[in-house]
Amino acid sequence: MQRIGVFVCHCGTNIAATVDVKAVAEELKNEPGVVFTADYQYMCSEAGQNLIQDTIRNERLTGVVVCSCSPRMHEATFRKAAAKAGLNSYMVEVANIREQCSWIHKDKVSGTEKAIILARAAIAKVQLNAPLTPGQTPVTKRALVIGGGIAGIQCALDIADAGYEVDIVEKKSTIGGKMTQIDKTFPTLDCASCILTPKMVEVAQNEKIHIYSYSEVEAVTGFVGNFDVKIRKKARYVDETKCTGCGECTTKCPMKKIPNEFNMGFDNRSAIYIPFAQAVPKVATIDPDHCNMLKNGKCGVCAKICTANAIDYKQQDQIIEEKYGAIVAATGYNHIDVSKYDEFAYNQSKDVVTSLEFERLMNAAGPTGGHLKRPSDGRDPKTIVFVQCVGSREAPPCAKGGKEYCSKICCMYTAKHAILVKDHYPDTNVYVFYIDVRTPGKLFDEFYRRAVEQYGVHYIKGMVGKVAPQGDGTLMVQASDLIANDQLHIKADMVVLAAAIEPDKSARHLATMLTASMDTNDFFTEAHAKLRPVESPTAGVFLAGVAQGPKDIPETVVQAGAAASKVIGLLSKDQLTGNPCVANPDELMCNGCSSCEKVCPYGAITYADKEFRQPDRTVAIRRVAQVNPAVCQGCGACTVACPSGAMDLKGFTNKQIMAEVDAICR
Amino acid sequence: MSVNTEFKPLIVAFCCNWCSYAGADLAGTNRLQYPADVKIIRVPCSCRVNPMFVLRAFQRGADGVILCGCHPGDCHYTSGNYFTRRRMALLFSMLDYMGIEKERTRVEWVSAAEGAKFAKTMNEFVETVTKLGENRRLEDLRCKKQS
Amino acid sequence: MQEAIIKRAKELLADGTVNRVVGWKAGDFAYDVTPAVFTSAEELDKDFLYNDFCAPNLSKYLIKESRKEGKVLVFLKPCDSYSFNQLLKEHRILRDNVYVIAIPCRGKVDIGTVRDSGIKGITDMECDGETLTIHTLYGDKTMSHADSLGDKCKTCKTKKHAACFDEMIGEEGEPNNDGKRFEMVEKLEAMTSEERFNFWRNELSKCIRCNACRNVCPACSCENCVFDNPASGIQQRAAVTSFEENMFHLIRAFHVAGRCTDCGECTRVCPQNIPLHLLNRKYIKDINEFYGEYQAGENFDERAPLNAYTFTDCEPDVVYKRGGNA
Amino acid sequence: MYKVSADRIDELFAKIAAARTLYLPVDQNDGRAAYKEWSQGTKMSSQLNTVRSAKGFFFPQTTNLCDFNLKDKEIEVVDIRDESEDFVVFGVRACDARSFTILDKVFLAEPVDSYYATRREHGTVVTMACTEPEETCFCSVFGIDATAPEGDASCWCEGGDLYIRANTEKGEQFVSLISDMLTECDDTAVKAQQERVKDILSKLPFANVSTDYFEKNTLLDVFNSEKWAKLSESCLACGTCTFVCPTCQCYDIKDFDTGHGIKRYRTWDSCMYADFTKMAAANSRNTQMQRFRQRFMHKLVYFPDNNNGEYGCVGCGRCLVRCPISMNIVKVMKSFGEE
Repeated sequence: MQRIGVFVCHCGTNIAATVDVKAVAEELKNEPGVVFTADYQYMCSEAGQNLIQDTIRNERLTGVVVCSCSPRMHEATFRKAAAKAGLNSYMVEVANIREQCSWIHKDKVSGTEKAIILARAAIAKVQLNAPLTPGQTPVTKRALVIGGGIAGIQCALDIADAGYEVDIVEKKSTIGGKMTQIDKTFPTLDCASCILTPKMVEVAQNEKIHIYSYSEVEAVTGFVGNFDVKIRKKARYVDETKCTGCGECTTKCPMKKIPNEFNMGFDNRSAIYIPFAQAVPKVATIDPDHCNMLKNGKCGVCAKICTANAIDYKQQDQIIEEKYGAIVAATGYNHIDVSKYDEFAYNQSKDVVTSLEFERLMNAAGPTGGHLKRPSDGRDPKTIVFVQCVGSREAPPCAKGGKEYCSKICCMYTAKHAILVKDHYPDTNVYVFYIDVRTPGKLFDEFYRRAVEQYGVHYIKGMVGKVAPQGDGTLMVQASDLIANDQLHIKADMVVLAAAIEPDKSARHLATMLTASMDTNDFFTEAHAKLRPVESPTAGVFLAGVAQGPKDIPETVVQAGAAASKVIGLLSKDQLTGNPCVANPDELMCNGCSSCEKVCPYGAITYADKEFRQPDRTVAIRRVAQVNPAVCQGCGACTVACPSGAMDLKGFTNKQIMAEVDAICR
Repeated sequence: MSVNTEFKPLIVAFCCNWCSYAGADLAGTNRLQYPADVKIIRVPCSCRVNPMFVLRAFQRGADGVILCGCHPGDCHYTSGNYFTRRRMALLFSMLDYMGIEKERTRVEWVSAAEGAKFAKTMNEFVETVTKLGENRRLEDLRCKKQS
Repeated sequence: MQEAIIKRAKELLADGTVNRVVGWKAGDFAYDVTPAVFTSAEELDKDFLYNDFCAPNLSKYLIKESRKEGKVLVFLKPCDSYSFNQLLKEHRILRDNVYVIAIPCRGKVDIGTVRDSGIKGITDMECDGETLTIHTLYGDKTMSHADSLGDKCKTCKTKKHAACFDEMIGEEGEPNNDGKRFEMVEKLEAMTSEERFNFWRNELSKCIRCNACRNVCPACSCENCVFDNPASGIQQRAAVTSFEENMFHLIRAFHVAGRCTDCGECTRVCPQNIPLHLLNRKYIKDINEFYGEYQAGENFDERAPLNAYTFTDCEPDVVYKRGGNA
Repeated sequence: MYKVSADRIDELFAKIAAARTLYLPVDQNDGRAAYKEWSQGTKMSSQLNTVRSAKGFFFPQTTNLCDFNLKDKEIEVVDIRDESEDFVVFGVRACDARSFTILDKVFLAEPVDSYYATRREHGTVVTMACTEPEETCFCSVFGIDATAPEGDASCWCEGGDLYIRANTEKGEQFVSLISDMLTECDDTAVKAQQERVKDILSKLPFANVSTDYFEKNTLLDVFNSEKWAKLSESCLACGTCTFVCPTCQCYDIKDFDTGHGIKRYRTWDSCMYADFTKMAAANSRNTQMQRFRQRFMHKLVYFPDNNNGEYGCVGCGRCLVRCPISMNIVKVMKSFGEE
C-alpha cells in the first residue's frame, strides 16, 4: 500500500478563489492510501517545495500528489523536489486544478467538487505508479554521413570542426555530388566548382573525416548513440593508397568509347577513368562493364603503364564494419527520366535536353569547353525554348513518372540559364514557358526580373503542348500563351526541359535499414515538420539536403549545418538519458504478431526468438517483441495495436489510466 | 422533448499531452468557460487511448467520452493521431451499429494554440450529451451511484 | 474427393514428406466430425473424412502443430486458407513445417441449421449433389443442400484459395460476388439506433461466455487473452451484466478487426446461435468503405488496415455524417 | 393422478403464475429453446431440450455473494441476500430433473451452500415426460427413465390432455394451486405413452453405451490411459460443454470493484479453461489433456466413487449437440469401451 501525501496549492487566489482548497485537502484525507494532506499558498515556491520534501521524509511518503497548475508548468519542479528528498521522481503526479478547473469555473461549489475528483484521479494513478529510472546508454563518438554531395560535405566539415570523427559514404567514385556538374549558381552567378572544390579538398585533408568513396551502406543495426553499420566498399580495381591520380592510365586505356556520365553522355571516357580533374579522392576507377581485362582477361594496359603499381584486377568488394553514434542521411536527388514525355520529343531530338545536360553544355570544363552548341550538329542555337515544370506540380495519377510537388529550384536555374545565354550570346532568342514563376528567396525575384527586364528573356505563361523535330533540324514548339490567349508556334534550335527532381532511388532502401520513415514521394520525413525539421523520427538519424525535400544550395548548406549541430549535440554527450516512460512488453503474453512493430514510428521494436518454459514443463521457442528503451519515445501506439495487451506503457499503464477513469466516474 | 435541466452529464476527455492538453490549459489561461462536467485525463498521445478505456468510462458511469489529439500531420510522434483516427472511426461506427448513441463519443483535433476551440468543443459536447440524457445503453448497473 | 485426398495423404506419409496429417475424423453420425491428427495409412483409411459436413477450420491447429517435430500435412478449404495466410503473416505458424494441400469446398451442411428447421432425431445424412437426405428416428426427411448450409457458407466470400498452398486437389473455385455477404449488416444499418440496440441486446443477452467463438477463431490466437488476464483490468469469467456482454464482443471484434478473414467459425460454433459474424462483417464493411477493399489473409505483404494510415483518411465523425437518429 | 385438457394450458399457466413466478421452456426467435418467465401469451416450447440446462435456477451462472463498502477507511460487509420468492420451473425433462439430485449431493452436503439451498427451497420442479427423444439422448445409460421423470410433480402430454402427478409435498402444494382445474383420473393413457416411448428409447443409437469399463477398472487405470491424449487433441478449450451441462458445478469467486465498493460474486467456471484451479504457485493441470481428462474423470470416476456409484452425467446430450468439434462424453465412453 502506498503512503500518499496530497498538497493543495492556493496559487495565491488563482485557485483559492474558485476552489475551497481547505475543503479539498480535508476531503482527500479519506482517500485510500492518503496519509497526509495540506494546503499551501504557493506549492512551487521554495517553501512549498520544502513542505513536500519534509513531508516525504517525516511521513515516509511513497507517493505525492500536487493539486496545482498544469503539469506542463510545474511537474518537473515537483519531481525534482521529490527526488531531492529521496523519492523517485516518477512517484509524483499533478492534478491540474488551475488551468483545467479554477480558471474555467466561476462557481465555487462545482469548482471544489471537480478539484476533488481530479485529485482523486491523480491519487488513483499514484497508487499504481512504480519508480522509474531513465535508462543510460553510452554514445559512440563518431558520425556517419551518407552521401557526399554538398549537403554531406558541409555536414561532415561542421561535425569534424567540432572535433568528432566523421565518415562519408559516397556511392560514386568521387564526392561532390550534383553541384560538381553545375556551371554557375543563382542568383550570384559564381562558378559552382570554384566554391565547391575547395570544400572537397578540405574534406580530403581533414584528419577527422574519412571518405568511403565508391561505397554503399549495406546494413544498419543498433540505435541512437550505438549504430552498427556495414559499409560495402565496392572493388574499383585500383589500390587507392597507391594511385597518385596522374591519369596516365586513362589516356592509354584502349576502351575509349564509353559515354561519360559526368558530362551527361555528351562525350566519352575510357574504361579506367577519373570522373573529373578535381575529383576527391583523385583515384582512378575501372568500370568493370567495359574493361577488356576484367571481361575477357585480355589487355592489361593500365597495369603495365602504372608506375605506382596501383592496378589490381583481383580486387574484391570489402565489407567494413563501423560503429557510429549518429547518422546523417544526405542522399540527394536525381532528375526524373523525361523520356516518357513524348510531347517534348526528348527521345527524338538530340537538341531537346534537360537542364542538367544544359549545365554541362554551358560549362567551361564541359564537353564543348563552355561554348553553347547544338548537340546534334554543333551549330550555335539562335532560338532556345525553356519548358518549366516538366514532371513537377502534376495532377495525379502522374502516369509518366511526374510528381505532384514543386521541385523548387527550376524557376531560378532557368532564369540563370536564360541570363547566361543572353550574356554570352546576346542575339539569341530565349523563351521560357511557365505555370508560375516562383522566386521567394534573397535576391531571387530581382534576379528573375533582371532576366526579363535587362536581358529581354521572353517569359510566357503557358504550357508547351508539343515539340516537333522538323526536316531542317529545327524544333517546332507549339505552345499556348495563357495571358495573350494565343496559340504560339516557335521555331527553336534547342529546347531545354526543367525536369522534376526526385529523391535518389537508393534512399528507400536506406530508409528501411535506418527504420526512418518516408513520405509517399520517398523524401525522408522529419520528426516534426516545423520544430524538428532536420531530425528523422528515428532518434539519432538526421536529414540534410534534397533527401528531405526539394531545396537549393544555400538551403541545403543551412540544413547540413543544422543537422551537424544536432549531431554534435548528440555526440557531445557521454551518456544518453532516455525517457523512462517507454513501452514495456510482457514476453509471456506476447504473440510475436508484429502489430506493434508496424505502428511504431521509431523502429524501436524488434523481435527475438526466446525459449519459454511451458506450463507442461516443456520448453517452447516463441517470437516475442523487444522494445529498445533508448529508441522508444513513449507514444503508446503499440499498446493499442497489441490485441493480447502484452504491450504496456510505463508511466501511463493500462491500469493507471483505467484507475483514473474509475476515479473520475466514481 | 423535454430536457431534464437537472441532469449533469459526466464527460471524460482524453487529451494528448502535446497539443490538446496544452490547448485545454490555454482555454484555462484565457479564462474560457466550459462546464465542470468535463474531466480531463492526460495521455502522451491520442493513440494511447485504448477502446477499452472508452468502454471503461461508460461502464463506470460516463455519459460521454471525447478524445482530443493533435491535428493530423502535427502529431508529436508523427503518426499517432493517424492511428487514432482509424481506430476511433471504426470503434464509433461499431458502437453506433450496436445501437449506442453515436453522439456520446467524439474525436476532436485541438492544437496547443486552440484554447478557444477546446472550450467551444467542450461546450458543444456537454450540450449534446445533456440532450441525450443519462447513458443507459452502455451502463453497468453495478457501478451506479447508490444515492 | 475423399479418396483422392486420402491417397495423396498416404503418399506424402509414405515418402516421408510429412509425418502426420491434420484432417477431419468421422464420428457416430454423419455430422459430428472432429478435427484430428492422423499418423498412419491405417488411421486414414479408418477414420479420415472429407465430405459436406467437414466445416471445422483446421488452420488454427497449426499454431501448435507447426511447432512440433517434423512436417505436418494440412488440408485447407478456401476460407481456411485465408486464416492460414493471416496466421502466417502474424508469425503464428512456422510455414516450413507445414505442407498445405488446397481442397475445394461447395459449402458445408450445418447441423444447427438442419436441426433448427425442426428436424429431430437425426441419425444419418447423405447428400447426393443437391439433395440432402436426412435419416431420423422418426423417418426420412429431405432438404436442399443450399438450405442446409450454415450462415458462414450461405454468404461465402470466395471459393478461391488464398495463395499459400503447396498443391491443390480438385478444381479451384471462383470468388463469390453476389453482393449478399453484407446484406444482413446493411439491414441492421438501416434500422433505427434503438432497433439495433434491441437487436444486439436480444442476441448478446443469450451469451453464456463459453468462449467457443474466441477459442475457435483463428484471429484470436493470443497466448493469453486480455479477458483471461487479471493484469489487463478487464478480466471476466462470465458476463455479469449486460455491459460485460457487450464489452466482451465489442473488444473481441475490435481486436480482430482488419485481421478477421470472415471464416464464420464464430457463428457456427456459438451454442446460443448468436450471429457473431455480423459484428466482424461490420468492421470488414467499414474498412472496405473507409480505407479501400481489404481482405485479411489474401495478400501476405499488405499492411493490416489498423496498422496503417493515409493522410487523407476519413475522420471519426464519418459516423455522425452517415445520419440516422440517435 | 390428475388431468386437464391441453387446450386449457394457457389458463393453467395463468393460474400458476398468479401464485408463483413461473418459468418454462420457450422457443426464442432463432428457434432454440430457453427457460423464460411466463407472461400472458407465452407459449411453451415443444422441443426436447433447452440449450442451457435448468441448473441455473438453483445454481445461476453468476450469484452475488456479498458487498464490501468502504466508509472512509473502514470496510463494511453487507449481506445482500433478500427473501427469495417461490417459483415454479415447469417442463423440466427427466435428465435435468436428475441433475438436481446430483447437484444436491454437492451443494447440500455439509457445509451446506446456503445460496443454493435457499433457491432449492423456494423452487418447485414440475417435470415433463419425453415423447420424442433425440439421437443424442442417452439418459437410460444412467438409469434415468425419460418416461417417468422425477421432480416435485411430473407431467405427461397425451391425447390432448395434460396428466399431472405430485411426487413430493411441494408437488402436492403445486397441485393444490391448480386443483380446481384438475380432474382426477387413472394412469392408463400415461402407461400407454410410456410403453410407446420406451420402445423408441431402447432403439436410440446410444441406448447401449456401456459404463462397464469405469466399473471394472481402477481410478488410476483410467487416469493413466493413453487414450486421453488422442481424445483431447482437438479440444478448443472452450467451456461450451460445461456451460450447457446440467451437472457441471464448478465455480470461481471473484470481486468486482464498482468504484464505490466491492461486489463479491461467484460464477460458473470450466475445467476446460487454462486458468481453472490456477493457484498462487502454479496450476495443477497444465495441459489441455489434463483438463479434458478432469472433466470426464469427474463425471465417470470421481463422482461415482464418492457417491455410491452414481455417475455425474445424466445423458441429456447437450454437449453432443453443442461441442464445436464434436468431441463428447459418449465418444470418450465408447473409446474406453472399445478395448
